[in-house]
Amino acid sequence: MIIVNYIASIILIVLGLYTVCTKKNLIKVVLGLGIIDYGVNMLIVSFGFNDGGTAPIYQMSDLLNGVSTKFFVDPVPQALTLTSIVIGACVDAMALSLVIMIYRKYKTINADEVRRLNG
Amino acid sequence: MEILKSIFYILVFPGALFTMVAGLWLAGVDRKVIAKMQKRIGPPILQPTYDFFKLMGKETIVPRVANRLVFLGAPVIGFISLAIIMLFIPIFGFTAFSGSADLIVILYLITISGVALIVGGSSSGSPYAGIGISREMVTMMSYELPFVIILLTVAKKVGGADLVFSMDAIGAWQRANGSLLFQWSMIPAALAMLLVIPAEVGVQPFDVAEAETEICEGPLIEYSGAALGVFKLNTAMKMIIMTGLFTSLFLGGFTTGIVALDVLIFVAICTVLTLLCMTTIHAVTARLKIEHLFRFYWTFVAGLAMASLILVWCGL
Amino acid sequence: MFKKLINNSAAKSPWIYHVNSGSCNGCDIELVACLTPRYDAERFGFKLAGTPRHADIVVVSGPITSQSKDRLIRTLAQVPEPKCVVSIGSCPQSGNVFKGSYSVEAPLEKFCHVDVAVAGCTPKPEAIMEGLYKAALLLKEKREAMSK
Amino acid sequence: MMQHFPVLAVMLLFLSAFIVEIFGAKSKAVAQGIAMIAATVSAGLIYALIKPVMIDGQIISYWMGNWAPVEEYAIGIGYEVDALSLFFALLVVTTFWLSGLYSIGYMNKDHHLGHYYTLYLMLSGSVLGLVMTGDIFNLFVMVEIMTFASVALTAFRNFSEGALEGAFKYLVIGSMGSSFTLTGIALLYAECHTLNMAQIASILAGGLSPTAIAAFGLIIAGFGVKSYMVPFHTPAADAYTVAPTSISMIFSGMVNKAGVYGMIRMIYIVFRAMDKGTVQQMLAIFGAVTMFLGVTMALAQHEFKRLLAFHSISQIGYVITAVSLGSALGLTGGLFHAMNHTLFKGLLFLTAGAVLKQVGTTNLDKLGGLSKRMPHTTICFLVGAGAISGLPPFNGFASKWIIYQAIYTKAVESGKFVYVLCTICALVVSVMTLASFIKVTQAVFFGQLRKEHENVTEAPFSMRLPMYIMALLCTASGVFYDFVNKYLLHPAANAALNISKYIDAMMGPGYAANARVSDMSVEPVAFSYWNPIIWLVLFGVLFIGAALVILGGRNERGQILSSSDPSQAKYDTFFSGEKEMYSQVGGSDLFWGFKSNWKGYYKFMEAIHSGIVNDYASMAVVGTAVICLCMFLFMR
Repeated sequence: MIIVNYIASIILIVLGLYTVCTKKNLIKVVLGLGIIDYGVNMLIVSFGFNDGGTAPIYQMSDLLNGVSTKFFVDPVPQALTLTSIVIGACVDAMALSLVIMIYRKYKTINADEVRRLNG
Repeated sequence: MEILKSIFYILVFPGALFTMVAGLWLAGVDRKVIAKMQKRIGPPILQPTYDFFKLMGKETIVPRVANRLVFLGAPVIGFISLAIIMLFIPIFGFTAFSGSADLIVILYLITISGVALIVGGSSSGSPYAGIGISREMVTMMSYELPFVIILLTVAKKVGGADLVFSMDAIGAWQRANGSLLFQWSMIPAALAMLLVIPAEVGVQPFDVAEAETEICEGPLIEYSGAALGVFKLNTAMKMIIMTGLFTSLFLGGFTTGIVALDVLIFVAICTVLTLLCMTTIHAVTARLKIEHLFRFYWTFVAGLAMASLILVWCGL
Repeated sequence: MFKKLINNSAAKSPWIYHVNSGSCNGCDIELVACLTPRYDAERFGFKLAGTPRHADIVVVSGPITSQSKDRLIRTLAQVPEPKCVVSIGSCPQSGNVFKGSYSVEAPLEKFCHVDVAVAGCTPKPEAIMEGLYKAALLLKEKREAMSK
Repeated sequence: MMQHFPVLAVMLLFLSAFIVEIFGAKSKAVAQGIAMIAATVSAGLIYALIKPVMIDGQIISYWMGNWAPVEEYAIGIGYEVDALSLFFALLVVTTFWLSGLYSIGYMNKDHHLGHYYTLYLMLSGSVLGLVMTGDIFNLFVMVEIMTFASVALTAFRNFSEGALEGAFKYLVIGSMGSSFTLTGIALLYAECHTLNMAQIASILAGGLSPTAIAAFGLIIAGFGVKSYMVPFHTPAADAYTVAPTSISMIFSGMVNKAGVYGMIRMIYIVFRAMDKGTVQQMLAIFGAVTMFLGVTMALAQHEFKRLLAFHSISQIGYVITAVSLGSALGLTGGLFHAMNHTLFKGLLFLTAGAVLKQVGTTNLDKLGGLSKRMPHTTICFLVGAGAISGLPPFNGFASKWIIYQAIYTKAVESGKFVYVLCTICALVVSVMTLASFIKVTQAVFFGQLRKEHENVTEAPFSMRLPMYIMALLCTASGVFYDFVNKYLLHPAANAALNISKYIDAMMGPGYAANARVSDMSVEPVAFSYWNPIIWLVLFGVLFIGAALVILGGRNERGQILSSSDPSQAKYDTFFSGEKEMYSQVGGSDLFWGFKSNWKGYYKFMEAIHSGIVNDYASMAVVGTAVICLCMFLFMR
């Protein structure tokens, strides 16, 4: 039932985009970015999934025999996801710190009022 | 030897000296004929030449706020660019230099002469010059669109399947198939080009940039003496260059075989074109406003040129 | 060769800059009349310039009101040599009917050297033409003196 | 030995970023010293690669941890430097080296310089890594580091007006773009089960499946965000304006070039889609819209740096249009223009920075008459303005000249009228560019000096030196365009069009042939817009012209006169006889004659550039959707 994962991740991405595009609260915008990230991460992990697979761990005996009897999921997407999660966390941290600074300076976090650079 | 020939080309025949003399001739004819049209006796034909030499003998004052280098360098840059353009324009059979895609080079060299006027005027620091350069720039933007479309039309018409931006190829095509003006699909483009010429040179209805009665000659306000003389010379040279460009683009294609005779015919055609598209329009119209000028070029003239481009694109 | 050409050209293309220093406009109209087809000053190369930097001949009309005095002096200083100053009408010469007014500073000679003075209130266009032509010949002399 | 250079250059920058943070926090000089040494060594390493890669035609490949491909499957992260990568790497190292040099003088009044240099080195390293990596996920990681560093540097002067806001918008749009890229990469991995670009290219050579098309659309949109193509351009204008100028220069010189590089790498090498009509037309239209919108917005600006930012957007439009044509001529022109844009826009930003540093403002309404106070900056600015407006003999002319020809050739070849419109757009935009620089010239450098700026002085030499270098490069690459073409552009264009060598260098010889990768044979683009003899004799004409002006001065009194004595009325500017002090008129709104004809358009544009982050995000989403839809609907 891997298709559920795909649909769910697409829903997450669209939800995130919706949040970013419509919510005027800057913190909600940052949350939207986070949601997009989770959707994408979920998509990547799902790509590596094989039904019935196990962790990609070899035992010494397997290697010595030269054949692997194990059927495992693709490890690369998981590595990618880890990297991506770290990056996503960085984005959120940075964005939130910027929001705090903006609040100190502008006394508001309403996107309609944080628009001194325009035109 | 090759270098000597090039030096001759640049300094004397199609280059600086020829352009100067022919330009001053056209300017003189222009002033004489416009006087005749107004039932005046008018100045002698040599009047622009006298003006030029008189200006050479006057003091050249650099205003205190002006950047001396830019202020005095601008007219010279304009002069050089104009002297170079003439090398790329074939006089019927004769071309001094031919590069590939020299149409675009010509387009940009003409722009440089305008930029020289603008930067020079700008550097003089006068508020009148500020308004003048604004108008000059808007005028440039106005005629650039139709001018560009005309050049593309000619390139497409001449090139057919493969692209040609070269004056040489345009001449060769006209020698084989007759002048471009006699292709009926090119007539709107030729009309548009005739309307581009006065704006490029800056004569009466389109001389908003140098309106001497409203903004005291615009960019030229602080220029005096030799520098002003060079700018006046540049305007005269632009006359021969623009009419010459029209001649090469639309009326090329025949040659008598003798260069001297060709040049005479060339200058004669240029004179007729000057009378047609500059003197007559000058005599019968009043100065436009800058918004009107922009709208006129981007709708009417660009429309004419575009019509021609579409006709040519449809294979006519 | 060029020197002679330049000197000769000096008389042949005099450009005029017109300063109105409180004139009643009568002289100004007559000056413009010189450029009309009837008198056609352009056949001598006369041309109205828009700025003093281009001018050879500065034409002053009016009785030099105290408001315009500073401006007149500054404008005259900005004209490059060789230059001529021509006064038109009686006002710049004497103050005419305005003489004695608290706000009139005529005559013009107090502030600059006047090369040609055309009298009359107003002078005829023919007289103005004559004056301007004399100024043009003066220009050549000045240019020759400069180039020695 | 040679194959270690790329990775050493990148790692050195990252390593020294941390060293600066540890040792440079206290002392300004230490931080500057470490950063400059790292930048210089790194630049030297990249320059050392010119001979083998550009001239000898080698391709340098390097496997991290020596994880070479096993059974023809790439496992490790590979670095691969072909001529295309090196071309962009050269732009990158030149930019950050000059920016570092400029920072010494420019940033000396700022605090926390240690942090500044850390971020500066991170940004430099990430962009350098981005253009040289052969691994698509590594590409994404570098893009992300680049985004972080840029955002942090945008907000570096967080006390200044709008810095935080600009950074936040940049972060939102930038990380949306990164997410698109990551989604595209994920889809690509699902399709090919590898992350190595060379291997993906050979797998996709058989034809693009719907998954690959979706990935392509998303990745192009992602790099569109990084190169600030039109619907994604909004944060660029803000970020360039508020970032320190040395960083604005880096943004326009290398960060958006990274986006362009990504596009070229994806279109030409990974997906081999440059001969698909849909992609070509779509990107050409996007490029044309980008250049037009950028320049019209620039005409309306009242802020020097914001105006330059919109010009950056506009010039990238030229690059995208040229690159999208899929012809050798177009690619050459696009690469040349990308290089020229780095040079002249960097130069212009540096002059803007010099004005900001010396005068304290870049608002066009508050400046004027600086040419007497800052003559060197003025000349450098005029060179830059001439180059960006495409005036011969500067480099902008040479590249625009190729681009016009490339687009119009494409129009004639394909018979599509849309390319004709693109050509007209490109030519007219060039004049508008000129117009807006005339406005800056008038408003900042010429005109009347303001009273409060009487004591302004010329920028210090350490700030002028990068300007001189860039002005020199602008002129040199315009005059010796043949040389540039032969040694830089031709190898790079060749590398982009012939990929079997690229694949073989990475995956082992014969791999590309097995995968039936098709190559395009490339003739070197020969171009000459005039021959050198003219240049020689040009000086003759110059002499004559100068002589004409001097001719009037043959006697004692008819000479060129100038004076700085304020009591002499002769040297006042003429203002109808008024005193000079009354003649101050600002030049920032010079083109009302033009703008009054475009009222509706400008009203619409102001509504679009509202400054609200949600609007910008919506535009980015719509842009991405349009790109993906175009690809799905029309790509065969």
